[in-house]
Amino acid sequence: MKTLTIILTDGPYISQYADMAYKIASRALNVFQVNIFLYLDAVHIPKSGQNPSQFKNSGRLFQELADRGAVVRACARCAAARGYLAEEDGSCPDYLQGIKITSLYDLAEMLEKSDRVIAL
Amino acid sequence: MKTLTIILTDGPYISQYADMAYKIASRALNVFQVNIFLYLDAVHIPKSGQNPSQFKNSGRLFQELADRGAVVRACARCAAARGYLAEEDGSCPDYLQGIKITSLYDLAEMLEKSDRVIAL
Amino acid sequence: MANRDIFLLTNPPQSKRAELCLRLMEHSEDPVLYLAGDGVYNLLDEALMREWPGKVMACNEDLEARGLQAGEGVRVPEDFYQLLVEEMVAEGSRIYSF
Amino acid sequence: MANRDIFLLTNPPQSKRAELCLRLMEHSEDPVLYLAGDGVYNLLDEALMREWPGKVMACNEDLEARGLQAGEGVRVPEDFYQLLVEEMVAEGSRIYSF
Amino acid sequence: MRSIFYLLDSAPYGSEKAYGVLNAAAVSIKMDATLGLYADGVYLALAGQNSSLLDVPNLSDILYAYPELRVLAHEPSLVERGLLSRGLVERVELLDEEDFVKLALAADDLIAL
Amino acid sequence: MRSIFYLLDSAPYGSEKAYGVLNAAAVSIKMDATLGLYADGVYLALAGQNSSLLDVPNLSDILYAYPELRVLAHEPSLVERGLLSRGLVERVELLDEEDFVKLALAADDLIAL
Repeated sequence: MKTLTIILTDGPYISQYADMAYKIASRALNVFQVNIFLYLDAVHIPKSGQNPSQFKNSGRLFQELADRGAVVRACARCAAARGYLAEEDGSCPDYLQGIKITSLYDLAEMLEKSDRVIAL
Repeated sequence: MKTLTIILTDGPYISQYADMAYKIASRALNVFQVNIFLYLDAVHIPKSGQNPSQFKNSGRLFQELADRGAVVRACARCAAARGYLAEEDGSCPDYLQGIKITSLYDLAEMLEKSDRVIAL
Repeated sequence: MANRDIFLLTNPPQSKRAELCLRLMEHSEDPVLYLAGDGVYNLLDEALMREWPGKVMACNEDLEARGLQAGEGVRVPEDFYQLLVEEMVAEGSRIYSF
Repeated sequence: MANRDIFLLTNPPQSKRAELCLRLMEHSEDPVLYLAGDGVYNLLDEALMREWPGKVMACNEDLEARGLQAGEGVRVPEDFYQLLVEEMVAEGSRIYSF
Repeated sequence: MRSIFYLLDSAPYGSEKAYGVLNAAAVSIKMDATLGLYADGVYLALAGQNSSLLDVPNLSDILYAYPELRVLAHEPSLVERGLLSRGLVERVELLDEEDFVKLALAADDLIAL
Repeated sequence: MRSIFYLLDSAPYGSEKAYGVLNAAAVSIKMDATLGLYADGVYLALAGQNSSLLDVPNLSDILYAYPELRVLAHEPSLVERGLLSRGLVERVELLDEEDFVKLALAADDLIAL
């Protein structure tokens, strides 16, 4: 199976990119191994407790992708700066389950093993 | 005393605007009543637990402004969408002390009573 | 479909990203342009669209939200993202996103 | 200093914000331009800076970070933001930020 | 009465900016509030928006919901984007460069988010 | 070896994008990594950056810290911004439109953050 990596840099709601990434990833999961790397402001996407009144809940969409087998990882430097601190296993008490915080070196590894890369 | 209102729309670290707003507000507090309205992604600024390794801690800068008398308020719709839920008194367990969540109508009230307005 | 270059454009006309995307397309041997998000505003440039007959796909929900219609030669697939994924998984394809 | 229009520009040249800022300045009777953040890149347009002798202030820390120097006629105050606040508090001044 | 000129210069739907500016303008209608569409902001003037499939609020409906809000569009921005020949939201007044700039300068506050 | 072309099209310091792109390129040097400066990204090529007063990392120092990284600048973007006559970071290779576009297309992945 080919691997697709999606890199995101925007947080939820501020732009359409989180929604677009969800739409791509949810279809890609049928034919690709899907990695999603949350970089810069995108580390806000997995925050728990999101309650948008007019938009789809981005956090839940990404949790669904993780549940379906996508590897969703957030940049440790960006996350720590923004107040998301990782436990030893990369999980974060502020994050929805299944999405972990990891070093930027993991992005390089994802890229090395990817057949297709999309930055949104 | 004149009143200055600063409106922010970017989160911390992603741009220089939070820092600039701090620099303006910290000097303005000597001669203005200062209001700061955190809108869209700027509702991330007061998140507790920020630990940037290479930048100044934005959360702490804004808490300092609040301690010095600035009225710092975050938009309720934007905050709820992003996972910051307000208690009845507008405080938020995820937020640094002294910064409250409020309705967008409070922005209109701030503007009505302001002598100068800066959007960054 | 071998060696197809897929250009996913999500930025409006006149943006630096849209300009670069279109210039890269001109250097590609087998390009296809996927317009989503604010990228669908590029459909307003009808001359541009005529340059790439049958090579432009537009995302229906993004078109409708913005009050746009696709002109001649532009395809509006029922499931834009499904088609995008199918093209991406094809052997030899490349994806460029702007 | 009465009725002074203060233009705080934080966007680089060629941006829509910078363009609009400069056009508004031309319609102002007593403008002063404060360049901070990426706005200091506007100093590279020396012809533009010569149009507003003594009317342009640039933020020192933003200049130095970006490897820029202020040319003739551009003031680099020791505390840019202190001066900005002093101008803002003056009776009759207005602030426009881009 | 305090007058506020809200400047929108980014395209609707792709970012939350347009929705944010519209909401801010909507709560400001007790003041003398104007919304100025400029650069990519003029795309908001396109008629026939239907955001139900995208599952987000219809932004042109917000314009109709607040008739107190004056809505201006910068005509040169419309021309540059090929919008002048298109159907436009009726609420929108077209202004040339000179008038647009003058109104933006004349308000007590100019707010570009 | 996988080749990656990182495109930077926003100005350094005003946003975190430049820092983000540089860090991503830095961790990619085991692959064949190129950083392409385009549009406002070419401001990163200005010599003499000193960010100590701004209290943020010096971004041009990062270019020197990773000599494995190939750094290209799009010459027309430099010209448009009046930078061609300025002192530039020595690490940066200038490329014309044609060569810049060809290299961007040739890499296995083009990443514009």
